[in-house]
Amino acid sequence: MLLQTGFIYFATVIVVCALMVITRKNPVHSVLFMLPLFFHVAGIFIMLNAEFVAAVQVLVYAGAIMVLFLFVVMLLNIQKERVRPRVGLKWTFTAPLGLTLFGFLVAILVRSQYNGTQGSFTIEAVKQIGNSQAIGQVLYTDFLFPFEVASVILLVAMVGAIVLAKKRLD
Amino acid sequence: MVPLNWYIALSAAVFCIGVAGVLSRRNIIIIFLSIELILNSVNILLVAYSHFLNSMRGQVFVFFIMAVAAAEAAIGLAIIIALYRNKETVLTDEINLMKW
Amino acid sequence: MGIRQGILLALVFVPVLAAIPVLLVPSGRAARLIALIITAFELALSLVPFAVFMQPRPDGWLVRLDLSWIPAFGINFSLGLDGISLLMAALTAFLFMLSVLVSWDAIRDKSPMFHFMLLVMETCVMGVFLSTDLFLFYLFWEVMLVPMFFLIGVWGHGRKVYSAVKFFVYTFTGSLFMLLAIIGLYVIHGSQAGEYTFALEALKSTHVEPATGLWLFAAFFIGFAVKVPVFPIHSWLPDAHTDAPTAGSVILAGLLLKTGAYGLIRFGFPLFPEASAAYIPVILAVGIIGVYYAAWIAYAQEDMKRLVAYSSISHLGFVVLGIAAWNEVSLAGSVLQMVNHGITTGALFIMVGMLDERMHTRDISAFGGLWSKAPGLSAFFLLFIVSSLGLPGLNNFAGELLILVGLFKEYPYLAAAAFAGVVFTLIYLLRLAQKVLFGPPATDAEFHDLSPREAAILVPLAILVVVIGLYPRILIGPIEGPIKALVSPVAAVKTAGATPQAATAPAQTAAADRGGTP
Amino acid sequence: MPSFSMDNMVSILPEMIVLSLALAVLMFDLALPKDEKRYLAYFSVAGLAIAGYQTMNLAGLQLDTFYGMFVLDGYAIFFKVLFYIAAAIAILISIGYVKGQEMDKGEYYALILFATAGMMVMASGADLISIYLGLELMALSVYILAGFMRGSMKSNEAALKYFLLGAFSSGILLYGIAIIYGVTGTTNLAGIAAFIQSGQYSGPALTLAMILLVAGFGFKVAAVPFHMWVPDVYEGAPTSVTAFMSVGPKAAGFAAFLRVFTTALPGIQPDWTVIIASLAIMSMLIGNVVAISQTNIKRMLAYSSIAHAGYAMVGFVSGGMQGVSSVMMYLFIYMFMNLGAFGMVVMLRKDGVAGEELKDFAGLAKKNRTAALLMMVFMFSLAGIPPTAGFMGKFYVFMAAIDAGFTWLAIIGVMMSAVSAYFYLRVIMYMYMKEPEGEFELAAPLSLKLAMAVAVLGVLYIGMAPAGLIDFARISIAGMM
Repeated sequence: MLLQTGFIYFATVIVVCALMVITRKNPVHSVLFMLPLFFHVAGIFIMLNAEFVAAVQVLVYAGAIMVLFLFVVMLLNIQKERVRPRVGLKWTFTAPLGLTLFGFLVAILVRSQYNGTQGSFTIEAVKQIGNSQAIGQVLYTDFLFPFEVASVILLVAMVGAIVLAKKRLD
Repeated sequence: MVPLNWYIALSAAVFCIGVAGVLSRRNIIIIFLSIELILNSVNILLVAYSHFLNSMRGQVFVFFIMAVAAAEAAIGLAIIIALYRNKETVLTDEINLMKW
Repeated sequence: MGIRQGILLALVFVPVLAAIPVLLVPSGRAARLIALIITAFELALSLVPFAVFMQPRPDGWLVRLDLSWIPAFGINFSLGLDGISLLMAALTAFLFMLSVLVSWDAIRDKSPMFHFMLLVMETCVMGVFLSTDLFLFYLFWEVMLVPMFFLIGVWGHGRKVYSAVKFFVYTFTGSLFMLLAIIGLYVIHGSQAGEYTFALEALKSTHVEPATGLWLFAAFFIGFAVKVPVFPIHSWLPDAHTDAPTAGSVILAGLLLKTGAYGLIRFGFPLFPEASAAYIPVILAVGIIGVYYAAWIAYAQEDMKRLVAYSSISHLGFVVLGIAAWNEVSLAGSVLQMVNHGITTGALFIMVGMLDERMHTRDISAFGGLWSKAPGLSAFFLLFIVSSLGLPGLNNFAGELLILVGLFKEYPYLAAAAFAGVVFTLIYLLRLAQKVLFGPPATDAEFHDLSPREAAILVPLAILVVVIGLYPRILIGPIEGPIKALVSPVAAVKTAGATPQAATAPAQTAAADRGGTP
Repeated sequence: MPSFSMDNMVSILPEMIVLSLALAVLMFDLALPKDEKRYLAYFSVAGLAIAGYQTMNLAGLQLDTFYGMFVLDGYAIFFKVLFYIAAAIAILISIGYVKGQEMDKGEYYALILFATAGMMVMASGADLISIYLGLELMALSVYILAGFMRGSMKSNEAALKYFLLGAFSSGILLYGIAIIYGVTGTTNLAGIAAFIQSGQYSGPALTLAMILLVAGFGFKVAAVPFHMWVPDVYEGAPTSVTAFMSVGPKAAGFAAFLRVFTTALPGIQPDWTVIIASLAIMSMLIGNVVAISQTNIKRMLAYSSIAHAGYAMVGFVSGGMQGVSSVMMYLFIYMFMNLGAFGMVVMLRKDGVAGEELKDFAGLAKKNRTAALLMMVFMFSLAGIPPTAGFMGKFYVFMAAIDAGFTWLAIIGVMMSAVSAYFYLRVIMYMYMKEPEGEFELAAPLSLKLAMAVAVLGVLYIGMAPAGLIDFARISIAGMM
């Protein structure tokens, strides 16, 4: 019962924040609404026994990505949206579209059976060694290759950010 | 115990909000944030499945998605800065995304 | 590979190989000279078989050449020469040499490229007439469009670009349907015989479901009919002919149109005996409509080139009738008429080109009284006109007579109607002759008679007109054997029950059986 | 848990070579003076040649490594060879162009190599996770390349548009992957196939996931209705980058698309056949019809690229040995002809500015016969007229379709080919049948000439003697089918 109440709290905050993010006129407000959303998603992760991912969520999303966003928004002095009628018109189309899509997704996903191959990481097993260790174990064995690719992706991001955003020297 | 379907519904809701945001907003930053919403909905879904399947795969995948999201944020914001240097607006009003 | 296969290979590839140096030489003069030498060599080469090997092999071919090309798809580089393709190859070589000659002075702009295109074209036309592998045939058939597109679009007159594109898009679309049908037949054959191949002989033995056959033949027929051209899909032809340079018109009328009729004889009917029998009423109808309609339009033309172009459609209508009747006599007539039309209409286009070079107009009303001003030119002009309208003793008479006789055997009323069409032809051609040659002179401008080069072009044509008219056996001899071989399987089907009446509505049948298509 | 064997290192040898090359380029960049960056390009091309040689040495191997994350098979090798050639030609095209556009930086070549590495991972990915990461590696590199012309507003906008829609589409792709993971309990392609085969799965979720995957991959291969980014991005991005991204990422997208659908999802083939067939039809229709009205040659080639994705998908739908090998061959051919066409656009400068409008080609034949001749060959090839490779590609694709019973798809494809002939011919018309206006300058350094020579020889050689390529494609997938 406690868990259900917790879920409902987290889910409500997430959905409300998400709606605020996409409806604010001022991008700074949108970015600020993103922050509680990230924390509450981390809360959901903890409910699902994924403590390590929850921690990374807070560190990477709330700590790094959002700060970057805020930094850029402030730096560039990005204005509010000006063209209201056009936006208003579009909502009348996308809001029903979003609702229909939601109904459609839920109808399909909830009605499906999830009896996929079960893994060996039962809650008890994970509790014994700890979530971080469990992730670490698979990350450097089963997922060694994607891990290496991810490191190259970060390198590319670094190179790209410098190439694109660096002030021209000449 | 919270049933899996609740998590699925939450994820679907965030996903749809993100899609609606991408399709209806014109401000680049907000479109970008909507894409982050979509990625978060995927993360919720993956962690939920991972929990109910007793598998670590989903959580590790979320880890990778976060890494990619960080890289995307860096590049996306760099592109926005480059654009800003040429033109002092970051509305997508003039940059029509859906033109064909 | 013996010397005979070597000749076959040389017929196809010498022009394209020679085309590369032609493109690279800096002066137009050298390009012309090389092109003339090569085309003359081709003509000589194409006449060799007449003298040396006219004894067919057991399978009916005079020479065969089979080389493996794309084994993964069962595509072979297969050439075959029999009487029919020999006649066409000789006609090709002859007309290309004339084309080089008529362009001698007329084409001064980008001459190397012009001759490059001409030689590439010769390879393609030769390839079309000699291929016995459907894929190879299609390849040449399609590539042929490219040089022609340039010949019209770069060196033409008037709305040349429009005409070139129209020509290309029409024929390209038609042939794409044929490509689909070729692939369809290939797949059906492969699934039946277990061996995937494009070889004509193998594909002939394919058993095609009747409904499927109707679709496949229709696609083939559209591909060929656009080139012939058959009545409702002919509208590219007047534009293309009118705007093409003289050499282009000669090749278009003399050869490109023939590739369509040749395709029907070599591939269309033999591959689908049942389906083609079912379509005969349709083909007869479009043939006879073509004869009348084109003759009627031709009468109203003021532009001589356009008039000759429409007369081509009318004449080709006869050829189509002869093919549709599909007996030994009519088919011999059709093949003969293909050669005759190539000679006569080619000659007419050349003469119109000569008039155009002198007066810079092709308007009939701008001419008159030529007989007195330039008797030599007028005599040739008159000869080719009367040849075209089928005067007994000249070449066209022999061909038309054979077609009519063959047609009469199968469809007497239609033969009568077609004969009346000849009278129509008489009217518009005599009008042309009367106005241009005999009427009152329209201008008193200077008008010089034939130059030696022009005479050298016209004399062989005139000789052929007379010789074939008097002694058509020299052409009928080589084609008798192959025609016999072509006629019997199809005729067997025709008599075996698929009477024309039973299949008068192929479209409905096909629609009803649509589920049966592959 | 299987132990870590030497096979792992052998299987990723090509990737390691290309990545080391990229890193080496980044480092040498620091040592080279500003005007000498072209040596990096030559170095990269040489490195790609070595990678190609090493890759061909691995041909015939079938290695499943990294705990089911990575596979080295004939299929992957075929695409890797394609990527090397595409990257090498694109680099050769770029050398002169980047100098003229002030994008002459070492990072340019490094990013092309990083993108190539990403594409290689996509072609070799045996797990949705590694495919996704390969896709992102490629996509991020190409986003940056699209915006590389920093001073140009158009290039910025192209990068931004590509980036936003690309990120959106990969979000959708991820949602599909997540659902597949939830339903089957794995992201391994073989595991997914085995689970579906076992019959434990029921419910429509898998179909939904498949649709989301189609959307994600459809974006990368530029299929309608996921094509909105293509015209603007192709037009706005630096031409040398457009050349690269019209062939490399498209081929890589198809490589992953085909592998995922044929190895992981054969169990629901009837479902995806319908969807991909309709995508193919829409792509051919819209791509070809809209291309007719374009006056900018880069935009025209963008729509043509959409249409060609449609043709390739006809082969995809046909499936089986014939279908898959026809798509592979088509992409290989498309690489040569499209790089060639874009290379000519790079070459042509008029009155000091880049000649990107159709009318800039007017009268080219009078000024430069060779350039006009090359462009003509590429246009004929794109239109599918023999004896060019484009004809062979289309022929094989349509043959596969008819063989598999999709005659109607082949008929639509053929009709659209006829339509496409018009706008390709129009370029030729402009070059040969119009009078030149203004001054042509052909910016053709030796490297660009070399690239064009390779492209035109590829187009003509494959057009006349395709047997080798067909066999290469067929042998490559023999183990997969």
